[in-house]
Amino acid sequence: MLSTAHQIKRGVSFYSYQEECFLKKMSLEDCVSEAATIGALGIEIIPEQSMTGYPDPGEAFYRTWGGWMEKYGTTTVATDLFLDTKRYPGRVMTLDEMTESVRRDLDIAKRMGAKHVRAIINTPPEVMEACASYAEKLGLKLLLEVHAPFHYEHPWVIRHLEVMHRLQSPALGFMPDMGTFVERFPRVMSDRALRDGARPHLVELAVETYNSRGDVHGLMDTFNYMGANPVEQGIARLSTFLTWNDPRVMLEHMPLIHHIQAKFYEMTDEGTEYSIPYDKIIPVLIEGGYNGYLSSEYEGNRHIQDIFEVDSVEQVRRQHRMFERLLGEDEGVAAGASAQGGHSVR
Amino acid sequence: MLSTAHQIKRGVSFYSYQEECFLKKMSLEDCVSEAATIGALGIEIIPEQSMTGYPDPGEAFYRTWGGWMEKYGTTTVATDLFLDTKRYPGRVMTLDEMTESVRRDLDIAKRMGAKHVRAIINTPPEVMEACASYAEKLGLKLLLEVHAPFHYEHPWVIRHLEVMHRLQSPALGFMPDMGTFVERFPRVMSDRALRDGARPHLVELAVETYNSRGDVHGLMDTFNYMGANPVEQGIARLSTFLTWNDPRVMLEHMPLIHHIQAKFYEMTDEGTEYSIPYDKIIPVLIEGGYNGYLSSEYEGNRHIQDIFEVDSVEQVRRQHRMFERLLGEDEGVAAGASAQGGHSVR
Amino acid sequence: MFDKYMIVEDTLRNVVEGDDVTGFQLGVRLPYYRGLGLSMVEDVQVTVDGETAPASAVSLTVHGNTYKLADLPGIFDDRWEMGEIATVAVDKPGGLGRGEHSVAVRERLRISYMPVPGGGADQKVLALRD
Amino acid sequence: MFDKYMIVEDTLRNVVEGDDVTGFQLGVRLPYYRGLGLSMVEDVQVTVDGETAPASAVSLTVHGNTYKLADLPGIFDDRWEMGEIATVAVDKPGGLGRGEHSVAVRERLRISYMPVPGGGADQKVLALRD
Ligand SMILES: [Mn+2]
Ligand SMILES: [Mn+2]
Repeated sequence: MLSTAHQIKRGVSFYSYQEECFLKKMSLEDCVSEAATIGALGIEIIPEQSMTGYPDPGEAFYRTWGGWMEKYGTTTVATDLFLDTKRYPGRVMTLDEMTESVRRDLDIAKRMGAKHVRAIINTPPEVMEACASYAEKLGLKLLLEVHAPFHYEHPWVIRHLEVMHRLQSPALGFMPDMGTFVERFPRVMSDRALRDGARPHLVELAVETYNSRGDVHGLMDTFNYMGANPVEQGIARLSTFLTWNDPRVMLEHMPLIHHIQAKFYEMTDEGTEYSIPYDKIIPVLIEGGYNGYLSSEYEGNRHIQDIFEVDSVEQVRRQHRMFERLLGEDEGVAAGASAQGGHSVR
Repeated sequence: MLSTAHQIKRGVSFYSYQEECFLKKMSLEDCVSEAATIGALGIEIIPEQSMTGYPDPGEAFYRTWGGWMEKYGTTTVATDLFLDTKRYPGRVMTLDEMTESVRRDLDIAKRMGAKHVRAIINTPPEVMEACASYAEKLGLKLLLEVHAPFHYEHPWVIRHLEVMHRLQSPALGFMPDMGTFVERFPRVMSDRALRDGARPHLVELAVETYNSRGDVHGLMDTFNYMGANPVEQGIARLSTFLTWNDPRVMLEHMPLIHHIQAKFYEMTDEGTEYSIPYDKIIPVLIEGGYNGYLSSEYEGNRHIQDIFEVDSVEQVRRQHRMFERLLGEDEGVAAGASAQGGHSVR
Repeated sequence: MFDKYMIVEDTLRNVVEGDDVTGFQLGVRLPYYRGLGLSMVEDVQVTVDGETAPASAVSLTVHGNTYKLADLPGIFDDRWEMGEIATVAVDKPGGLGRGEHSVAVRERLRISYMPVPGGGADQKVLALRD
Repeated sequence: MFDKYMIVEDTLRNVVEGDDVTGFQLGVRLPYYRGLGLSMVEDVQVTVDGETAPASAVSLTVHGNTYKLADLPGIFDDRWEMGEIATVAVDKPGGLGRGEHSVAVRERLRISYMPVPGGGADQKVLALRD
């Protein structure tokens, strides 16, 4: 059995299946079915991606969705909202317009049966504040996704923290994206740069600088002075979008963390993520008493689609086998018992 | 007398008088004369700024220059070279062309009687290597200017360090610009942004983020999401060009440091630099046994010229009164003795 | 992220009105992992055999609704779905000649969380279909 | 850094050749703290009363040497000195009318240590001198 008790559950964001959905190789129901098959019973969905006719998909959509949840034994854990502040040409939305946009997405989340709503990083703290009581009334939590290169001491996130601490609303919090914990440069990105025409010594310099926690912001000038081509400049810029933080930074904010986006770029044949150390992340979540979902977010497709057939399903399956191992679920199975209630399908 | 013995000397780079020279309010001889007047006997000059007809000013120029040095009791300490790698449209200079350009500037330095040559930051390490023995033959040191946001762990500077450590040439080294030690956001820059239309709360956010060693690279997205205008975006970008480092980082590299550009933005009425803590810098230089020049580099003009009459001469004079204090020269004067050989004019 | 899927294979056709060939059309997708309101589709630039269509000659059809490119900034109640094959049509009397054509499409999208314009580009050789 | 000094006051004049007014000229400086080889002066754009002169109509004179704007990229043996008042001349049959004109100058410079083009812009109202 588990050496450390925990209540962490497994789920999947349909962001993960974007390649197959884009190409119509998987239907929305296929996604639900696949998630259930691997015991990823918490579903995260991006309405603007998966909901034809967003924001008004019609009554039938919601009925069908609810039916699938029942049929497959899954739960809608989270919906991801966008905030199109630049929707109107030549001007930025007013606070009222932004608030209205977020409330409409909260309504959609409610109708889908979700508990958590991802607020995209450009959502202003003033909008979070203006929507807190509305979310609370709906029984929803509006959670700012902290996505690389953002972090908890970033000036923008500091402004959000100020609002969360001042309001003390149960409806506001964070949804950390594990892409903030990239310990080494993702191989799928550096390999792609090489295929696209970056020279090996420049790719190595970017990778080494990143991996040794060097001054990645200094790479742009360095590459410029070294006569870098556009692909090489791209890899230098990319290295400033990736971040490594000690996962323990989450502990201080754990009371505000209610959902985790388990970003990954490459599950290797050995069953580990090449760049993001989940073996360091999950113990921290357990230590912090996190009791929400680990929601798979596969983002490797765009880096390999030039030469490989993307297989998001297999990648997500591998990540969940890793989760089972790190969460101690496989021990439960070995002992002939279900480690997590309801996870009979694996 | 001095509590700590040292051999640090005072000088001025004519970069400091750029406003008056640009507007022909000061001649080149005026600059020499002014430097001598304040006991800044080490002269640093930018040939491409001050030498009409560069790179071939004619024999008379060199004779006149030498005559001034004799007449005013000054010494040519350093010349500053540029490397126009993009001189030819559509392509970057070859290594041979870059080497030739640097050698020509070394020849000019030699004819002006200088000992040190500033290599501008974009000079590739390969070019430093290719010019080392030539510089050594001429009795010159070719010194890479380490200017903000560069520093000794910057990927570009690491490449230079590799060459310097491998070659062990007495002709290669560094010329640190004290603009790498900006402890607080220069007031002349934030005030200018306000005059140009930046809103106070955004300027304050940039200043506070910088001063508290926050994530200045995170300001661009933050400002973008806050609806920043171009001037405000400019102040965010500026905050990533400024750097604070502990001046003690120079100690490790002291054997390679032969000249100091004493950058400053504003000497206040109280006689201190508003943003750069020379009271912390100079003790480090003394501790490290630095025996070269502190060469004034006034760079405040561009930030105040919209509303103030720029007075570079007064600003440099103030910086030198500060240097005298921090170098203990005023104690020497108080005791009726000259603290520094030859500095009778003050 | 989906640039390589922007131009849809086997979709290049001439547009016929009555007896006249008035232009050509092809199927295109967004290079983006979600759908986008049409007011944020800033440009769909079509270049065939090196010749870029003037914006005034371009229209876009999503799920049966056709818009002139110039009108997109004002469309707030329709969107281009994720992965949806829209039809981009170009007015060009006489249309395209038979055989293969080098087709390039560049889309510029206004994505609010990005500091710079988003979008993508694709290039393929397509044979004209009947 | 010296943008505000780019356009030199009191220098706007018509250019007369024989009996004809063939254009106008004014004095301009670099907005830069050093001189620059002419091959790195990428553009000197002159706009008077809202009308931008075509590049083909512009020439630049530094210390007595006159170059067409289009020829600058190939000039490796001459430079524009720091603070030097160069003359920018614009071909325009009939020149400018008497009185005040709104003059804008934009210079683009290729500075090797900078990742993006350098240069600057200035705008002043100048009265036409005889
Ligand atoms: Mn995410
Ligand atoms: Mn300097």
